[in-house]
Order: sequence, then structure tokens, then C-alpha cells
Amino acid sequence: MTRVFISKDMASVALGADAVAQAFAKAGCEVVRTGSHGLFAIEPLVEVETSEGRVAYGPVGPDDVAAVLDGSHGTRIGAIADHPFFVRQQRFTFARCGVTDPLSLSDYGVHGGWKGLEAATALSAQDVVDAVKASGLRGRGGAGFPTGIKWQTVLDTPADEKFIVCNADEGDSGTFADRMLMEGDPYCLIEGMAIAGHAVGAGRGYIYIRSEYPFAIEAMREAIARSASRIAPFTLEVRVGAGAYVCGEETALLDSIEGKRGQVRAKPPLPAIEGLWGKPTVINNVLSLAAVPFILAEGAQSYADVGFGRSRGTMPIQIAGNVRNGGLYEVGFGVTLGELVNGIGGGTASGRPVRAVQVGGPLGAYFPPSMFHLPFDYEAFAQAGGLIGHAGITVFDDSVDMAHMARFAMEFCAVESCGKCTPCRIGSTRGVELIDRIVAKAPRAAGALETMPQIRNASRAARTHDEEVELLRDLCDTMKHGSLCALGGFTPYPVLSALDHFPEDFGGGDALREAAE
Amino acid sequence: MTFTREKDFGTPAASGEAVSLTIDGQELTVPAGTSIMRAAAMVETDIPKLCATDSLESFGSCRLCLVEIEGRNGYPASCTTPVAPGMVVRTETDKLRKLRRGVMELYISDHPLDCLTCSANGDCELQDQAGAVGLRDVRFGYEGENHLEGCKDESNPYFTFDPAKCIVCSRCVRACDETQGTLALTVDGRGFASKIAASQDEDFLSSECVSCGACVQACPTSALIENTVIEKGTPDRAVVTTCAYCGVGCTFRAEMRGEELVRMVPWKDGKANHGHSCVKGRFAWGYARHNDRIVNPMVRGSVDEPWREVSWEEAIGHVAREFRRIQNAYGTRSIGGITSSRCTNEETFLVQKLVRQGFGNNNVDTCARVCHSPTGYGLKTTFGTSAGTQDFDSVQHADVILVIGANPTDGHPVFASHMKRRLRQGAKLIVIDPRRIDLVRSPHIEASHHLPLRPGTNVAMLTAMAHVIVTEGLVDEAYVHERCDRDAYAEWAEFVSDPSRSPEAIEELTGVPAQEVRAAARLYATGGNAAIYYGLGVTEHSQGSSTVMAIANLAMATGNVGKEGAGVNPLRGQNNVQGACDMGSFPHELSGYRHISDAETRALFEKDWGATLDPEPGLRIPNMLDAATDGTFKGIFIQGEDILQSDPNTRHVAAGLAAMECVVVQDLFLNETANYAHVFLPGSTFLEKDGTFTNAERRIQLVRKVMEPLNGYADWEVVQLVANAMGLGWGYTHPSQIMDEIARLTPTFAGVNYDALEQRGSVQWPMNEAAPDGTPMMHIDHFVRGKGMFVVTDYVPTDERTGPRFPLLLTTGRILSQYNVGAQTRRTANVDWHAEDRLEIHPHDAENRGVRDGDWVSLRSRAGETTLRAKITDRVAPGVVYTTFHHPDTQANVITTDFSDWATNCPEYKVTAVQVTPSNGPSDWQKSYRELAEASRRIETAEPAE
Amino acid sequence: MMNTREHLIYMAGQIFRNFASRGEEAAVSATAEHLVLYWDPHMKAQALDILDDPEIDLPEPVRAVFGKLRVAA
Amino acid sequence: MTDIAGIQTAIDRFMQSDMRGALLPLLHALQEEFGHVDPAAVPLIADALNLSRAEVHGVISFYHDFRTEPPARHVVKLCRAESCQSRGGAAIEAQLSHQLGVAMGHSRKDGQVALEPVYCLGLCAIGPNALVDDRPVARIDSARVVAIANEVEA
Repeated sequence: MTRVFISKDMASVALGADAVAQAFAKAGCEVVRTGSHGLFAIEPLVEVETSEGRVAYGPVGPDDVAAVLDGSHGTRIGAIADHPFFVRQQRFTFARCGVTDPLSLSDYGVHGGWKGLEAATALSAQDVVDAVKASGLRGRGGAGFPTGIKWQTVLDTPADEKFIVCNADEGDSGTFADRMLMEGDPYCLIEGMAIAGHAVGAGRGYIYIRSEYPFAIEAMREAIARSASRIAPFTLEVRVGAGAYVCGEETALLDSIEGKRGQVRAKPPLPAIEGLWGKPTVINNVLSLAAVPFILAEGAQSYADVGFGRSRGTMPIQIAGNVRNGGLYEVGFGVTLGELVNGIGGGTASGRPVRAVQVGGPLGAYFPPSMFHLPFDYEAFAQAGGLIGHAGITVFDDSVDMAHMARFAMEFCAVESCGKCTPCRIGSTRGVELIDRIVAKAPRAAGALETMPQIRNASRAARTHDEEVELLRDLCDTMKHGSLCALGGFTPYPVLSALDHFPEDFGGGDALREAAE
Repeated sequence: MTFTREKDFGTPAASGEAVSLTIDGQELTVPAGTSIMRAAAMVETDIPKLCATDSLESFGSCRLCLVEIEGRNGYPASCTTPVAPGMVVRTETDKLRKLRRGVMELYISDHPLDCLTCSANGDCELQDQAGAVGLRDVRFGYEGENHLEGCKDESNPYFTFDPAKCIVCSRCVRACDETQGTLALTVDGRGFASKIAASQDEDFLSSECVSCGACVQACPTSALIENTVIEKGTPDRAVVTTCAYCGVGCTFRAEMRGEELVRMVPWKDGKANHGHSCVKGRFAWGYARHNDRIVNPMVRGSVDEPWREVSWEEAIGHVAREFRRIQNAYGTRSIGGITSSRCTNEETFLVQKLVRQGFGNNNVDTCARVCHSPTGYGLKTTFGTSAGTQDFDSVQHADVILVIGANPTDGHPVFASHMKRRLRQGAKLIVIDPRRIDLVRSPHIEASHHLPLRPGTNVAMLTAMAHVIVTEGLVDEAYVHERCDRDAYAEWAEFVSDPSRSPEAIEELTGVPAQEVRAAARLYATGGNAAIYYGLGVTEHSQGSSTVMAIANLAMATGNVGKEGAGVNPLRGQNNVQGACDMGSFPHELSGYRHISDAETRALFEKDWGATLDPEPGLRIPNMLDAATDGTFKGIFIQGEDILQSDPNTRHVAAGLAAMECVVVQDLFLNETANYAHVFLPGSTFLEKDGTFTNAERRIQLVRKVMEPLNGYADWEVVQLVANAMGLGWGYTHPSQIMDEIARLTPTFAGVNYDALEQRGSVQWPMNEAAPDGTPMMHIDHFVRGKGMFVVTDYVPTDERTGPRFPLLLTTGRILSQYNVGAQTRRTANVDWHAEDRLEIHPHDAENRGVRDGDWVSLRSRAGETTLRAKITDRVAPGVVYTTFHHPDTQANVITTDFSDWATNCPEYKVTAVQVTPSNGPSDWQKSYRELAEASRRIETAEPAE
Repeated sequence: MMNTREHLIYMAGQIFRNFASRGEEAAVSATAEHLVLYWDPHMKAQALDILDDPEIDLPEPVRAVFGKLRVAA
Repeated sequence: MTDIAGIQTAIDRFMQSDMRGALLPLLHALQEEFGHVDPAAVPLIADALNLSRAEVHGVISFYHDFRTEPPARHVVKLCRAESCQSRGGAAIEAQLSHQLGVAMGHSRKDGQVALEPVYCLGLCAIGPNALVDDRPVARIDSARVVAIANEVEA
């Protein structure tokens, strides 16, 4: 019986992988459902087991079974590792993704699983924390805070109970690495969390997954059930979000697990000291925790050897949006933005010129091609007025209206604002209204109120375009420096970067004057 | 006193080690844990703020209080950032000013611009802060999305919620959560759509809101505002005074506009309430100017005549003549007086002085007779002092809280909120009560053990707990050995160890599973600091005094007296019931709980008063009534009590009163007792006089006059008029002189005077040379009586028994919105929450009787019968029914019996065997009583009709 | 409803019952002491009248208590 | 009519798991079983978890997933986030709205279908994407819009 490997990743399924799998099963094949290798242009991907190893074909449709099985199908790739998209990747975290049956404990063991946990449990808690520190691993959720330092704080805070919380509320558009890992290699995350539990003395962990990821929820739940004895006495539970982007903010996430409104808490206290139910809590992103088994299994140095500047190790970069070769690309830090977009990504899917790239999700800045020399590195992006965030890059071609995207950033903030702090709660709505006025070239006239005789401070003149733009910049300043969390605080990044790099989309002075006449 | 707002430090005080930092170039040292905002406020640097207030934990939402800190990125909120050693903070820079204006610009872009016509104009933090940050223009304009069309919620009779004025700072929500602990408010929706909502976005009145006022107090704008402020305008002066409702003794600022009271605002520095309040003290003060107030003295020849308004001279002269006439005819001991737990210490002291010095006997008693007299007896016998051992704040250190026979969330709501805060922090709770009171389970509070015992079995229950503690080796042997009388302990330990007193042996009697009792006892004995709080469910039994002593035994055996977070804490019913007892209101003792038979003490008074005192105890209230029916007791002066409604066996009270020749009632209203009165002397409210109240934690607090008495005199002045008409020659010109006399004659009050009270705000007795700062906690190193005295408390069942005719047990209690006999609260909008007393009955008992929810039922006991409507609930166990007694129409005390506490005659309100049957409406007694009451309240008009 | 005399007898008996676990003699003394401390002179006098009234069938402990009261008086 | 007894049964069943911070999981469970969280369920939930009604209401109203009214028979959740926009999402939204006869964020009057926004399904290189009755659909073009419309009319 021929064994074939077909992804059951949500993206593959969305592209028809289930029907393909059924067709192969019907043809008498033994179908092994795996995670996705991460290049969606070739999904649904079928790998046929042969004496020379797996031979990949993709994309494949349900009618292509015979052609694939007899090797005549036109989309034959050969060994997937030889594909140009994969050949230069450094797969530390995603080594098993696409290769193994995600829920197979034996697959996981055969492919190096549990080695990290075994190594960790042989060490003292402090030694594990030291290893994580030495690896240079920084939080992959966006802020880039050194993971080992965070763990050290939790380890050093005495408490009757502590928690490991995995932030799997991957809400940024253009990112899907967490989802792919949870669907494609869930034991890797489980192992990472168990190691964290050992390292800080926590007995229980929670994985908070957004409800938009039903496949990941199911995979993690099943994997937790199957591996419970392997990680005991450490226990794990999946908690499901309920449609609130802000719960990706760690303190809002903790409140949500506690069964509250997902509102952001003021810090201090840090979650590492007073986190879930007021107890010391490690809260890390999926990718941070999933990097840990490699570090423990292969040694901190082998992780630290890769990278750029203070950004050590690999980053699973997600190339998304209007791009030809969209997908997951795990590589050491330092690759340039241009290489990612044009080289690896292959330019736009539409074939039109690239106009803008948003890096780091809806709170990330828009960069024009003139900035494609930027190396992928926390510090370099921060210096350029942007952020790496969760390492998602969304490519736009020249049909994009950047004022519209700036407006969307404000709109998204308004939709997702928890409502606790004023700059975000009111500012985002005012931002939408203001950009609408700017792009409509209809600056605000003095209202009934300003023209009342007793109102003497307010300007009675209609505002000029420049004044409206200045107000938008002031608003962004208020939101950036005044907001309680990154949602309100970083929404100005896309807005200001759009305004800075693409001013023409916001209407020029001349056009405005004409409209006013 | 002029009107100044209380200073708001923005965040609560911290108590860590000293930390030095620099704020705007000024060096200062504050406790670690202090926020930058508070630290700045301490050196008079007021950082702009809206969501922060020092009664609530910091929240960090408004973003006005941003500061710059050297070496740190960004602009941290000063409310949520604690100080750190060497920190250098700047609170005013161009950047900060710009950011704050930016935030304020956003606020105002969604706020009505009607400051001049807003009821909070001049008392609005948003208005103040807009000025403080220098807002000059709102460049966004006012055409954007907004909340200005929100509908006002005017459902609550006392305050209005106007969402258009709301800035969603969540102070109200947090106040409801943190301060009150009801969690009735939330934010509905999120983002720009966020709005404050009560419960499920319903009106406040139908929500879980208990109208404590904490949200109104916390609101920085006029989104939540007292209706009286809307009606009368903002106050222009404020006087700090003490609440006249329950024994918690909350301190309030009476905020006035001219001579008119605008609102009562809980005072942050109030040691009992720490700025919190309940629906009664906060809002239910309208009775003070109610039309029912009687302001002219009245006299009548007999109770079937209408009242005749007379001058003060005539009324006082009449009283003096009548009392002397009666004494001449029937003997010195034929008259007496009743002091009021609602009046001040000074007034109470004067009434007992009138009786002892003027009447020449000891026939004085007080309403504590019917509530906490067993506390006096029991704690005096075991510990040596007739009072609770702790201050209220002690509860914050308790690890285990045992509540028995008390319903704090209704009876002592402000203390209940403090207790609930501690419970939310993780303290364990044991509730011993026949009824499932709110504390047993309410949001975020859950008792570890609820022992729903059969009414009347307290002593058996507590002795069974003692059995567990002794037989399982949980006694704090070292404590007992060092602090207690060892012989008494040995005798007691042997007594409780008897298998007949085990939880298993009494299971059938109490109806509580033995394992639960054992578990509760273990928790109490081993759970850390264990505090007992109790109320009238302990005292109002035929074994009331035994129960108090059984409680004291438990506390001593486990070493839980004399330290923080522990103790024995009676929750006093009325505002000054502790004070009334302290002041010598009982017929057997002089102020400071000294027996009248003690010649040395008598001599002290005799010398001061220039009179000879009767060395024999006088009559207690029930004995006065007995004596009246026997014809030996003929005249009584009753100040501020309504014994006809509040005392047991109404028919007996009525008969006693009817048999007297001169009944003088001094009260605000023509109460039920006044139906049998011959002289009515109008009383004054707590707002109309100076004086002191003593709360349940022995805290003496000033009551300050905020308005002139409607009747022309404070109550103490009226007593002085009577005394002088009887020839006593008193010359007090201010209550402080009365307190000086009390201090002079009472060792435990030796250091108390008005100057000290003004300076300290309040003091807790004993305050004297040995305790110059007063005594928040008693019995620290040794018991007042020397060694703690264990007392064997044999369970002697009440003679009130259920049987085929009366198969159910009635127990009584109070409800949050009403107070005692309701004289005050029934004359306020509090009736919106509780317009009538209802009989709580278990669904099973109701079904057996064909009673549906809301049906009229007849409630019959051996003493009498009344009717009221039924409320079917499983809060009461099968076999138990429950009612409140706030409404005279209910006549709950027609039902209650003559049985009383063996030691003090405190009536057995809590156990009456009854039968409940469906009924069509009021009983004959209720009807005839109503007619009598109406006839009795006729007042002859000065101008006769043509 | 009890009349005053019945009430006094009842009260004395009730107090005695609450002291009864101390043994008969001690309980009688304690009860009598209690009456001395808390009963007004008229009540005490009535107790003595009751003691002298052959019509009244007085429970034995109450008789002992009132007897003690007479000695104390 | 609200099935109070049914809701109570579901709550009782859920409560057997003795979960800490159980409000969101309980709301999910109720919505799973009944399609929505009826306001009449709030007092029961509050009682079960010993919360105030206000707290439960606050949580329900915070999270966009929880509905307080029965859903349409079919729900199409179309991604509106940037990556899908970069691939023509706005035009697809307009087409889909037109084909389904319902505005974004609303249920059609006949209760047949609702079109709801979702912000990212994590399929960002193959947009525009949607969940059609919880089934992921990628690379939506005009033809797929028609197919979706046909599917939900059934």
C-alpha cells in the first residue's frame, strides 16, 4: 500500500486538501495527514513515499491521483527540502512541521521529540533558566523581551503556585506561524511548556488560542490528552478566546483566562510576579516556547550561533498578502526585507509592482520599497520607526490606497479597543473620522458651537488641510505615548508611516484648495 | 465650617519601608509601594487625574497623570507606577502638557458642553482637570460619534445616572466591586461603545445595586449624582458628623446649602467606615424634615382624648407634677424611665441621671434589654468587660471569620463590605444561621461551612464545636494555661468532652450533619486568626447569655482573644446601643458597668450629684410592665423608643402601658407607644444637636449639629427642663459638660473629652491614664477581669416548643433598606425596596399549606395572631419561617412570646412556635389596632372648626 | 399568659436550670445571688411573699432559692 | 421560548468539570449547544459560578463571539484584515454582500444567512478568506462568491 503525506493544516484544507486526501484514500493509499511545510503556492501538496524518500507534488487536485501515483504529474517537485523556498531555511522550530503526523507520539519521538524535556529534567531549574538565557532567545510575540530573564523572575518569586501561559492569540493579519506550529507540531509546544514548568516551578499551564483557529484548538486539545502522562505532573489546558484581538496583549489574556473582560491591566505588577490569579506567571508566545525544546536538546550555543546582533536564533517569518510565494520561512535574523519580498516571496501575486509592505501585523509600519535594505532585526526595525512584531509581512501592490490603509488601522483599533484607556477608546474613533475628512478633502468647518458668541476660545475658521493633518499627527502622538497597551500605542505606526511614506494618498495642498473654492 | 473638598491623593496609602525620590526637584521620602501620584500629592504636587481616587486601587485608564522618569522610556502613568529609590520624576514638561491636553481634547469631544447648567458645575473633576491641563479648543469638533443621546436612568429614588456625562473611567464599577463588594455594575460592550451598565444593562433599581452610594461618591462628573444635588444645588458648607442608624457608626459629611441639608457623604477619615456608606445613612435622612415630625409638645388627660398642643412650659410642668403626684401616691419606685439607643451618650446619661437623682430609684432601662443585654452579661462574666474586643479594622487580619446569628450585609452593611473585602482576599468563612443569609453565598463570597441549625440550638451547637476542639486536641494549651482560670477551664473541658455534647449526639437536635460541625470547629481552631462576629441571633434567645459565654469559651480555648484578626465581636443593632449601655442605662449598674450595690461607686455619684442613690437594682422593662399591670408602677418617661412595636408580646406591653397614669413619650413622631401616652414631647434628630455616639467597636464619635432643632430644643435640653422642673437644678449649657461629668464619674472614660474627640476624630474606650490613646483592642496581655473565665454553658432548651398546633418556628430579622421599627426609614424612599414585611416560608411548607408566593397568610402563635404576605424561598429551611418587623401594620410582636434570656430577660424574638395558614387579609387585632391608633393620633387643632 | 407571680417563679426556675449543671446546692446559691444582683426590691419582696403563700405549689429548687433570698435579705 | 431548564441542565453538566475561571468556557459551551447565550441564562450562569449578573453581562458584551440572539442558519465570516485586503478583499466583500443580500455585520431578514467580519484567520498568503459555517475557504474570487451564495441558500 502506498503511503502518501497530505497536510491537514487549515490553509491546506481551505485550498482543498481534504478532498485530495479522500481521493487518495479511495485509490487505496495509506494517507498520513501532516502539518504543512509552509509554502501555500504548492498546496494541496502530496508527498508520495518511495524508496528514494518522499516525492512531492503540488498543487494537486482530487482528479490528479493517478498522475501523481504514476509519477507523471506536472507539478512534481521531488524532495521538498530541495525546493528553492526551503533550501536556505534554518528549521529549528519548524523542523517537524509538514514531516510528521502531528498527533503521532511515535513520530514525535522518532524525530527528536522530548529530547529537550529529558535534558531539562536532568538539570536544576536554575540550569534550565540559564540555558534559555544563554541561547539569547527573545520573546517572539513582538516585544522581544529576553525569555530567560522573564523566567528568572518567575523562578525567583516565591509562591504556592505558578503558571505557564502560552499566548496563542495570534491575531495579527499576516501571521500564521503559531497556528501552523500548533496544527503541525503540537507536541513541540507542549514540550516547551513542560520545560518552562520545570524551569520555574509551575505545575500548570494554559494555552490561550483564539477562536478563529478551530483546527489548532482541536489539535492542541488532542495532543494534550495524548501526552498527558509524558509531561506529568505538569498539566495543560486549552482556553479558547472569543473574538477579541486585544487578548493577545498578555495582561488582557490573563484576565480573559480568569473569566473576565479582556481588559488590559496596568503594569506593574509584571505578570512574572503577579500574573494569572495573582500568581507568578510565565507568559510566552507559541514560538518562544516552541523554540525551547531545540535549545535544551541541542544546546544553547547552537541556537545562539545563528542570528544577527542582539537578535539570536531563527525567526519563522511569515510572508503574506499579495505575494507569489507566500508562506512560512524560518531563518536566522538578518535577512533583508527586500530579499524576503522579492527574492523569497517572488514579488506580488498580482504581478504588479510592490508599493508597500506592512511588517508586524496591524500595528506595524508600512514600508516603501526604498527601505527594503532593512535587515530583519528587532533593533533595526525599531530604529526605522517600525517593529518586527510577530514577523508577519504583508505585501501590497501599487493598487493600494495608503490613506485607506491608515484609516483601516484606526478602524481596526476602534473595533478591537478594549475601551479601558482614553487615547485608544476615543482616539481611534476620532482617528477614523479625521482621516475620512482628510481624504474627502472636507476639513472641518466651524460648527454651530464654535460660532456661538459665548464660545470665545475656539477657532471660528474652517480648518486647513495642514491643520487637519497636524491634528492627526497630534492624535497619533497622544495615542502612541498615552495608551495603556500596544493596541492604542502602536496603531500610530501604520498611520504615521503611511502618512510619511505615502503623503500623496492623503491629498495634496493644491488639490484641497481647489476643492474648497 | 466652609465647604472644602476632601483632599484626594489619587491612590490608597502604602505602608512599606521608606523610599526617597525626587519629584520636580523636590526630594521626599514615602513608604515603598506608594504611587508616584500619591507621593506627589503628599508634597502638594497635584498631578492631573480622572480615573484615580484614593479610595480605589489604581487603574491607569484615563492617561492624564503621565509623568517622565529619568532613565525610563515613555510616559508612565503616575497612578500605577510605584516609587523607587533615587527615582527622579518630572510632572510638568511641555511634552506632558501636550499629551494631557490631547487626552482631555478626546474626553471633551464626547461630552456635553453644558457646564453652566450642569448640576455638578463647580463640583466636577472633569471640569477642574480640563482647566488644569489648559484645554482651550477641541479640534475634533463635536460632530463625531458620541454618547450624548444616552437616556438618563432615574429609577433609583436617590440618584440619577446620566450616561451622556459619563467618561467611562470605571470608578463607579470599581467602587461597587472594591468598596461595596456587590459587583452590580459593569462596562457593557467595549471600545468606543463601552458604557456603564447596572447588572444586565437594566435600570439601577431593578439591578443588583443595593444603593450604597459608593458609585455616586466615586463618580468624578455628574454622570452619577444625588437627586438632592440636582434639586437643591451644590453644597456650600459641610459638617462632619456620625450616622444615626446602625451600630457601625459611619462618619459622614453633612453637606449643606444654607440651612438645608443637600447630601450626606461618607467621610474618608471615618475610622469605622473609611469613606463607605449604605443606603440608610447615605440617603435615608429625609425623615429629619418629614411632615410627620411633631414639633410642639402635647398633653392629654387620657388616651382616648385627642392631643392638645401646649407650650413647653405647660408640658414640662405637667410632667413634673404628674411624676411627683404619682410618687407621693404610690411610692418612690412607682415611676421610671427608658433611655434610647438612638440618642447621644449625653442624653442617655441625663435620662438615667434623671431617674436616679430625680426619681430616686433605679427604674431605668434601655432597649439594649431587648437586643444585646446578654452580651453585657456574657462578656462581663467571661472577659470582664461588657463590650466587643476588637476594632472593625481587625477583620482585615482575620483568617477565619465565624458569623453566628448575624446578617451583616443587611444589618451592618458597611462593616459587611469590609468583611467581604477580607473574604475576597481569601479568609475563610463559617456561617451559623438558620437562614441562608447573603454571606453564605454571594458573588465572590462563599462560606466554607454553613451550619443551618434549628432556631434555639445555638448553645448545643457551640458546645459541640467546643467538644471537637477539646477532644481532638485543638485547644491552644499555652494560651489557656497562661491567660485563663485553670480550674474553670478544667471544669469546662470536662463538661464539653462528654459524649452527649458531641456533634453526633446533637445532630438530631440541631439538624446539622455532625461532620460539618466537626469540620467547622477544626477550621475555626486551626485556620489562623479566627474572629467571631455575632448579632441578635445569638442574644435574643432564652439562652442568649449562655450563647455569648459559649462564644467566649471558644475564643479563649483557641487563643483567639487579645490579638489582631480575632476576638469576639458583637454587632450592635442601633447607633448608640453600646453607648446607652456604657452610660448606666441598666437598672442594676451605673456608667462603666459598676453595680449599683457598690457603695464606693455610689458614693462617687452621690457626692457629685448631691443626692442619695437607691442601692437596690431597679426594674427591667418587662418587669416594669408586669409591675404596671399589678398596679405598682404608674409613670414612665420614654425617650426615643417605641416599645409597643419593638418589644415582645405586644398585648402585654399595651396592657402595661394602659395601666399607667402618666406615660411620657419623647420622639420625633407619634409612634405606636404614643398611642398610650399622656404627654408627648417632640424630639430632635441627630442633625439638630451636638453629642456623641459610641459604636460597636467602643468608638466614641462626635455628633455635630448641622441645623437648628425643629422643636426648639435638643433632647438633652428637654431632659434638663424636666429635671429642673422637678427641682434638680441642672445647668448644662453644652453636651461637652455632660461628657466631662461622665469622664469624672467613669474610670473607663476618664480621658474622654470633646477636645480630644475634635483632635483625634474618635477614641475607643477605655481611655484613661492607663490607656491615654484609647483601646482599639482589649485583653491584649491579660483579660480585664484578670484570668479569662470559662463558663459551663449547659444547653437548656427553651420552653417555647413546636407541636401539632404550632409546628413551625418563626425567627425574625432585619433587611438592608429598613431600620428597626422603621420610624425613620419608612418615612423615606427606602420603602421602594421594602414596602411591607413578608413571611419567608420554605416551598415545602408553603405547598403543604396551599400557600403561593404573595398570598396573605395568617401567622399564629400562643401569644397572638397577625397576617402578612408570604414569600416562598429556600433561604429558610423547612420548618422555619422568617419575617422582618419594620412595619407597624405587620405587628410581628403580637406573635412573639414572654420567654426571654434566663440571665437578662432579653426577649426570645428568634424562636416562636407558630402555625401559618392561608388568610384573606388583616386579622381582627390588626384592624382594631389600626382604628385605635388612628383615634389615638388625633390632634385638636388650635382653631376650633365653626 | 403568666401573671407576675407565675412569671417570677418561672424566671427563678429558668435561672436555676441554667446553673443546674453545677449541682443543686451551687445552683441554688448562684440563682439566689443572681436575684440579689438583678431583681428590684419589689420583685424580691414578692418572691418572699410567694414563699409564705401556702396556696402556691412552688417547685423545690425555686423554694430553696427564695429561701436563700430571705436569708440574704 | 427560552429553554431555562435545558440551560440549567447544560450548566450543571458543565459544572461537573470544576474548572477555574470557567466563565468563557461555559459561555462557549452554552453557545455551542444553544447557538447563542440567552440573556435569561445570565442569572443561572452567575449563580453557578458565583458571579454577579453584571460581571457575566460585562463579559458577554465584551467578546464579539458571544451572541445573545439565535444565529442565522448560515454564517459567513469574511476576513477584513490587511492581508486579505491586499488581495482584493474589499471588492470581494462588496460582491459577497450583494450576492447574499445582506450587509456586512448583519443577518438577512429571513434568517437564512449572516455576513460577519472576522479579522484574520491565519491564512494570509491565500486570501481573501472566509469561514463558511466554520469551513475555511481560501482564494475567494467572483466564482467562489457565487458558490458560497449558492451553498448558504440551501
